[in-house]
Amino acid sequence: MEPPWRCGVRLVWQPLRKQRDSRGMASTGPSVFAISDRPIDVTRLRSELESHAAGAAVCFEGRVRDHNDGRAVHGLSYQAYVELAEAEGARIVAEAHDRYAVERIVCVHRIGELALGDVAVWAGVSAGHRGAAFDACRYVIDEVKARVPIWKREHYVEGASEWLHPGA
Amino acid sequence: MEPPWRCGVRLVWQPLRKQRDSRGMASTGPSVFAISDRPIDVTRLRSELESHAAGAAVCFEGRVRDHNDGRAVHGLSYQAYVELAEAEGARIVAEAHDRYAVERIVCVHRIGELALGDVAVWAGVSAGHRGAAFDACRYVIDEVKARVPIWKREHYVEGASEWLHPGA
Amino acid sequence: MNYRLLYFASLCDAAGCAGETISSNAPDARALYAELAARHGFAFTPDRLRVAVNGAFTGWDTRLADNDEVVFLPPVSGG
Amino acid sequence: MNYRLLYFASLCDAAGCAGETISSNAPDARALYAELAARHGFAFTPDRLRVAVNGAFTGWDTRLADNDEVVFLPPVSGG
Repeated sequence: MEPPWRCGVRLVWQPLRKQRDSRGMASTGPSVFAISDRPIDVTRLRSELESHAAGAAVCFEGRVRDHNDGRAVHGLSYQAYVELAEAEGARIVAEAHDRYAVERIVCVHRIGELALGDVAVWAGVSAGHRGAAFDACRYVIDEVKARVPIWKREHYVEGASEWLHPGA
Repeated sequence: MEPPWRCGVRLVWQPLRKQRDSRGMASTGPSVFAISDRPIDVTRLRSELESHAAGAAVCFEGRVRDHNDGRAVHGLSYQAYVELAEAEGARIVAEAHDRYAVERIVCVHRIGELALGDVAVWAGVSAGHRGAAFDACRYVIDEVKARVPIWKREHYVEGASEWLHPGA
Repeated sequence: MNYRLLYFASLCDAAGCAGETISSNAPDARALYAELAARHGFAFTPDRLRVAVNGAFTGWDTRLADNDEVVFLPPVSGG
Repeated sequence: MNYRLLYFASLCDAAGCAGETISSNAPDARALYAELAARHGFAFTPDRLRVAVNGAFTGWDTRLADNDEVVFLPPVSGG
């Protein structure tokens, strides 16, 4: 085994990439979680939620903001331990299916270099009723932020950059 | 005054239509509520939420389902008291701005004849943080459903149709 | 006095029209609704309806003026 | 035994590399982290990290086997 000995935020090391479906997503029944190194196509993802049984759909978009904690930000880098991130993301999606009466769940988290306004994470849930759609969407994004091995590096307008490790 | 003496679900009587902005929406500062007799363009509405200060956006879509209360449905009609619906919708949007730290709110409710899968209502909220975006979006759609003078007529596969008046 | 009525949803079906202008001596919305319910066979009791006059919600006991637009709103079902 | 290490985020910066294969007698993740923290100057105490072996979360006291892929995960900041 010779891992790529490059160090830096652009590195995504994928030793054991899982089997994927035709959309390049790790599949959990009708629902999916994926890490993507390309821009997130929100319109396409939303169309994945459609179902004539689903009266409600709730979507969450997390975008790169121009500030955080009082510092001006001009961009972000995300790094993931891709294999484990996708496994943990798929577990979260499966948990949401168990807890809420939902039809489909799609969640994609971006990695690599992002500019202001770029979509960093997108989560969408369709369901028969809006309560379950809201609750499941909130559950997915909250758990993804708490549990999935993805790290953000903020690039500040004044020049510095740093990895965020909440709870320090 | 001679109102149009047509009776039926397609009628939308608009005696005092308010001044509107270039997008045909009744405006509440950076936020809007509108009644639309044309298909809802979700992609365009989503783009109205964008702001570099907004790290989070939550969108709700209500679509025509193929069943309700155990009866197979093939379509819906919505009728609104447009003038009052837009005034009440604008109040709801303003209330959400007062209660939650949000950037923009857009909500559009469709009227007229809708087929399975058509978007009946869309509400989107952008905010600095996801909690406010989720809470405000949920508030808007809950209040719209409870307070805005819009009525749904379900068309059943077996042939009948009826107006829904919850709480009967 | 003349009042302009608009009817929505099942009240429109029951009235057989989307609106009408009527001449009435009813001084307030409560009396006017009683008169119209008797004429059109409206099944809703007032506690299930809201009242709007000239495009704004109001109470049942608000005094009406000549040419007011009066709407009795059945329970809503948007969304 | 040989262990394959991957480093992410600030641990990657501190180690100066994204991964390495090392020879060690550490029997479990706890002992291995102590060794690496000393070598690379990692500032995190174990209570702020999670451990993954061969792509799955595990505990600090799980015994390691030759050629295991071991990752110490600093607090995450996705979203």
